[in-house]
Amino acid sequence: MSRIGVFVCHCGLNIAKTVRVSELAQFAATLPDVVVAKDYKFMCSTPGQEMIANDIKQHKLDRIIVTACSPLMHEQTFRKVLAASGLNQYLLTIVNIREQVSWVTHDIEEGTAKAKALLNGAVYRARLLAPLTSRVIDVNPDVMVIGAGIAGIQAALELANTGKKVYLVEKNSTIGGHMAQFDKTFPTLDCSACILTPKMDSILQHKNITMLTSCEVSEVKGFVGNFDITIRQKARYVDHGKCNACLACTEKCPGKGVSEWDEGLVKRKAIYIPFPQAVPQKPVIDRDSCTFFKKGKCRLCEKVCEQKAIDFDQQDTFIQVKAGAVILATGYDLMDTKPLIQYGYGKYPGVYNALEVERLFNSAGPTGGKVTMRDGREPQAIAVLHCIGSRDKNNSEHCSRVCCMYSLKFAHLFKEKTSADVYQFYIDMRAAGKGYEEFYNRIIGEDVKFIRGKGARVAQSPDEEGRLIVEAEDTITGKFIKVPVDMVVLSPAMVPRADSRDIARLFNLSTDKQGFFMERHPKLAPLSTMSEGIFIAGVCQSPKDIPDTVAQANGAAAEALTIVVKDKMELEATTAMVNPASCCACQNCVRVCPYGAPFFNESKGVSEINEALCKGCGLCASVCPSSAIIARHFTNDQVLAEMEGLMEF
Amino acid sequence: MSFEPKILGIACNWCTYTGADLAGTTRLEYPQNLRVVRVMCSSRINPSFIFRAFQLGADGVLVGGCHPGDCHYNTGNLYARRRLAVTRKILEFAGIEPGRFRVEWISASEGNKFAEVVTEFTRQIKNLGPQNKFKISQ
Amino acid sequence: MSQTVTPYLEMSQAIMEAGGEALKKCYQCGTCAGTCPWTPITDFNIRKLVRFGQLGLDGIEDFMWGCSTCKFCVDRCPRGVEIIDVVTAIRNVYSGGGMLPQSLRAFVGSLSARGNPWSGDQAKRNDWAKEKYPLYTKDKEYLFWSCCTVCYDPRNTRLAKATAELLNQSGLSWGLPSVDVNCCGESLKKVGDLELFERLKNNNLDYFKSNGVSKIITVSPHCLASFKKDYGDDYEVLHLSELIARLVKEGKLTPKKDFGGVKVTYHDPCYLGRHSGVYDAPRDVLKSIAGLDFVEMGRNREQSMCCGGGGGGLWMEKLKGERLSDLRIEEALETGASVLATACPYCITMFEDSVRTLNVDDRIKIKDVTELFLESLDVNIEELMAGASDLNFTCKM
Amino acid sequence: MTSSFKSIEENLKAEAGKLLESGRVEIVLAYGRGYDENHPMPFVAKHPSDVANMVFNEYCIHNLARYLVRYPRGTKIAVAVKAADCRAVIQLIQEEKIKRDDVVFLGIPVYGMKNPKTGEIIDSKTTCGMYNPVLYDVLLGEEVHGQKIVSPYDVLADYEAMDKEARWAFWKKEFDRCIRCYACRKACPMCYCDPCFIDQSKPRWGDKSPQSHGNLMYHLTRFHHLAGRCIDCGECSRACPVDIPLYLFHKKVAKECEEMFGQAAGMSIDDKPALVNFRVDDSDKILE
Repeated sequence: MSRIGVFVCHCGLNIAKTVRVSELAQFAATLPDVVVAKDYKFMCSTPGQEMIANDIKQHKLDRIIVTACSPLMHEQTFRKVLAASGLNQYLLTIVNIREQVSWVTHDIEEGTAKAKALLNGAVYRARLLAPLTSRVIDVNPDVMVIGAGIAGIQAALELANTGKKVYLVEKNSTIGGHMAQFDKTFPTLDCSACILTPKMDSILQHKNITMLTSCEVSEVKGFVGNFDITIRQKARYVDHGKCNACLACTEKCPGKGVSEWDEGLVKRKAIYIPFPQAVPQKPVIDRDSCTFFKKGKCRLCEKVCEQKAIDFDQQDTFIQVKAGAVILATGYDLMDTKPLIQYGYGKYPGVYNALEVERLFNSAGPTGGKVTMRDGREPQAIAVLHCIGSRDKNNSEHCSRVCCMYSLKFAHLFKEKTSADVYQFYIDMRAAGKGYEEFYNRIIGEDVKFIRGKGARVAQSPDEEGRLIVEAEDTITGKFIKVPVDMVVLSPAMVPRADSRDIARLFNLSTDKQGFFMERHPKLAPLSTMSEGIFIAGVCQSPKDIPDTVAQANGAAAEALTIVVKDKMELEATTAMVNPASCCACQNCVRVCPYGAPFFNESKGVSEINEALCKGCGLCASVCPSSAIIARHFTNDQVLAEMEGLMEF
Repeated sequence: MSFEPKILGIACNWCTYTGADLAGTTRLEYPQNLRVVRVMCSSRINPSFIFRAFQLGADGVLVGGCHPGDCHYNTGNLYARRRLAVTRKILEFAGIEPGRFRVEWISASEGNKFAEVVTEFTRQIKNLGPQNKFKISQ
Repeated sequence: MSQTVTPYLEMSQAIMEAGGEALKKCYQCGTCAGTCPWTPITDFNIRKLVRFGQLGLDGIEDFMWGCSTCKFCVDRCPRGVEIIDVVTAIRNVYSGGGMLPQSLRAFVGSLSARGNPWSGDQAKRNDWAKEKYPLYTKDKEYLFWSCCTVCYDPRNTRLAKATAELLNQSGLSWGLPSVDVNCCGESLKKVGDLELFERLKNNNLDYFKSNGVSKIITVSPHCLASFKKDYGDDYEVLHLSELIARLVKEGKLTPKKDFGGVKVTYHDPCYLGRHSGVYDAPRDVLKSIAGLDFVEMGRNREQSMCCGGGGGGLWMEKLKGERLSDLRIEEALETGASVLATACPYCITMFEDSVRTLNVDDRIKIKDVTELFLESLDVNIEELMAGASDLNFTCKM
Repeated sequence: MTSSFKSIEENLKAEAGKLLESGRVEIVLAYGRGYDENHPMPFVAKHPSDVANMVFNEYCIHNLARYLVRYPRGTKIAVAVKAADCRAVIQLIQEEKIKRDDVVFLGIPVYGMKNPKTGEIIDSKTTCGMYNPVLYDVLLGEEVHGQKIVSPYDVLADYEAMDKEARWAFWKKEFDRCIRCYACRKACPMCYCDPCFIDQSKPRWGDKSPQSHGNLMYHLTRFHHLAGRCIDCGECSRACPVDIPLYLFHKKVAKECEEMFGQAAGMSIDDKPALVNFRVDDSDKILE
């Protein structure tokens, strides 16, 4: 016989508006084994919690049912109340009558009836709840940060400064990410390299940070506190241990490859560093453009290298890394605007996308900072087209947040570096950050022409050779406007990395429609995810500017710290166990478990479950024909009892 | 009084249950015939739960899980897809209208899909009328 | 017109109830007006029209007739607003109050009295066929839906005859509809008279049902789009060019005559291309003809320029310099082509007009893909086409 | 009949004798004399001398695979297997209940077996309808070819065509007659769970007494437990004292599994049982 306490919450009016809470409490009192049935305005408030604690002691309750909001909201809160009053925290059931009843109906009859049915089910289930002790495991103190753009760099530094060991994994041959490609940053027009390279350098110098460039994650095992991650170190054909970065090899190399760093605007050598301040400042060889790999001869760089650091038969290697928490900061790509044929990107040489223009401005870029077009001319008239692919049902429905601001920055830089007229085709000028509106006013002051109308088409000018015509509707005058320009800059949508879905699958995250990682809660937990111990920061979660990215990076570092700062960790106790008496050795459980928790004990002839690896999904319990596996807290009889209770009314 | 069906919902905690909560926070309305049991993964659902649900008098059973590839436990729902498909075929061959048992993949961000599915499924069950084949009459 | 306006929300509510529901999704970004081929050459502005619809402002009547429903804006709208439905709804709400322009009054009157827009005698619908071709009966596989324009308009009866002849040559079992069918109503619906459209539609549906029609071939993309979108989805509807392309590929029809290098360019009718997604079939048919030197215009396929005939445009007066068909003819001439091929009777009519008003009819001929294909089958054209003329009704000569 | 029952019996005895003498196997599972000629019984030979009372005729319908799991793991066993029985052994190997090299397959190609109860010829209406064993170490007769191949699922046609109410009435009548003697479970080589789920009380999946909803839960869950594993040998139906046509339901589930997962039970030892396996691109259609 159990002594059940039922506590019904009004949640102010949220529940009480469409569920007769006091009637519900009286109904609860009539159910068998219910000793105490009360309703109160705010169960999750301190007086509410104290009421439960007192009733437990006073009435010696051994099961608690809280009928309030979703268990995903306050199950932990009430578990702590039980633990504090000496009752095992798993002897608790939450009945969700807010999100799934009162908020989804206006009919108080319907709401109350459904609440009664749910409560009845909970009472059936509560009777069969068993006390569980959650297990404690040790936590690996290190943290892994994936992606070394400004978000990854910032998070790695914050963590390393607290004394924690950080593994910073970067797919590219240098850290820095897209920010290192920019010349200036809005709104302060700080030189991007000036504020970023010191941080990149402190990453290089920091004793707690292991930098793993040209690396990708290939496999993830384990769970929060004990991740076991396999990193694939791609072959660089240069032994960075020996290389002293004299870069003699890069002068001699005849190989010609398209420079990804300069967005394909210029060629680069086969053995190269992406940009002068690259960290590590040691070259890598690109197989596809190296004449040795292509035709089997050359090896000039090897001859020139005094350190004998060139090694053509280097293979990909795998590094095993253990970590207690992981921060994903994989950043973004710009949408490929070639499919939008109306803008002629890829067809007309005068059409550029934003990152290409960033490289044009950059003094380490292909044109040394001079704004010259692909055919060498300096543009006299430039049009910047906003919202290309963004805010567009047919491409990316989201607003990419930063294009208005960097388009304004472009306008300023064009005005500063050329004598060109600059036109901005925009829908809404979104300048909502600190100092952003002031920056917008400053740009207006610099005589930039703003046309409120989305760019509709870019066509070749029929009469002037090599010039383009931007067609749009100036919605303010309602006139169809054709603006002859030399250069068109597209501000494309920010979209997640092409492989963001594979990384999400590796770390067990879900993504939204576009492929941005899904946070645990959009407002209250934007940096954590549904997977314990995996955190996200920066644009991989959704488009944002550098200040927000840095803030998120610090936040993610703090959240990761909450895990690795403790050396022990309490794990959910709702794992599974095998009742050897009923096990018929069919080994179904061993075959299905995604975590390899069950194993077959040959000597005893039965299966057993390694509870450290078990995550409590219950798959083995449902494939076990003789129901020998008990999925704690969701056992067969608990689920069957709850179903019976739900169907009784 | 028109026939008000009793529908049992079994929802996976990470996706469909969270989606149901989202339907609540965005104040979408849907009929209240559904009573939801929360399990950690759609793969926790033992086929015998479904047979027992119909025996307990459920007029319809709705199972909700994560989209294939989204499962919090990697492959849970991929096994569940096969097991629940076989359950469906057994129910159908035994004589239960196929419309009474339905499996839907609803992710944590698809609050509106959850509301639509529940509304449409409730209407479908109302048309099929009460289920008294498996039902154990007390 | 005073500069002060007050929102008249009952009007915008009426527009939304008449099918313009999507206008509330529009955030006035101007892409539609920037894309619309009419904005550069007329004072019509689709974004402004939707804006007036959003707030029910008066003064909307002046420019609600400029749209030829070419669907360019719908394809590009970042909010996915079904702009054509909004235009149709606005016209429905306002044309109720006698706001119909003068030139459309005859068009609507003829449709409601005679079931065709050309004031042709209903009984004479099949006279172009001179009893040479079979009527549709239950046992036949295909119904060749002869659009009113190819039945009554002398220039376009050539299309009807060419199609009929091709169907015979292909050996398919087909038949013509009887005279008690009427116009598919596509243009009528876009002009806004939804009630009359329903009546015409139901009359046709009764004919289809009582005769067990399942497969329909249309020569006009307007009938094609209307049957596919508004007539329910239990009919398999094909445009003639799709059927010919398939027959050529299956080897049932093979062009014989060599055209000796005549340069031909192709204009994608909006209702065949953007509305129905058929781009390649007509091109395959043209390219299957030996000696036909095919050349594409600058604005082709999804970016094809509208001829101006849609949405009632065929029956409306356009000032000189405000006619898209003129611009399209100039674009065709630039390719050096001597034949402008297309696949829609409306486009044929508009282009035949423009070719004469620009008096370049000696430098470029207007041909339907069907006519060209028939010529390549060395059928005796003159004898077949006796009675048809080069000029159509609306010719100004 | 290419090789007569007699010649198969001779070969069986010879092979069994050789295996026992060489010590290659500890026991041989075959058929022995029953209380009369028409009712042979499963027979276990441990010494070469036992081979004498082995017998083989058209009534040896038992599926000897079910005895393999009753010996301690690792015992070397030779087993006489007809076409269906051989698939059962393969399925047991797939489920790692026995190891391939612990078993010697004595394959028997055969047709024209008779059901001892009714005397009718057993054909693809109540079994998988295969003539030759899928896998064997020794073949005790010539392979049977040229026989009419009838799909084992044709018999389902008119049951599938039945409307739902009629089919429910049919199965309710059948399941109500079940007396819960569990002979079907005993006869089935795949049912090696001890205790079976229906025998348990925590949770009580179904009533123990033989009335409709307890029977329903038992049979439906068993059909699910055998999905993708049942090799359609028909033993359960032949063993049923009240003749419930269980083979129909098993055939239907086997047919659906084959269609949905593209894999029949027990056809190859490297297959993985269908319901403990998945394909990422299993189509969602199977759920509609």
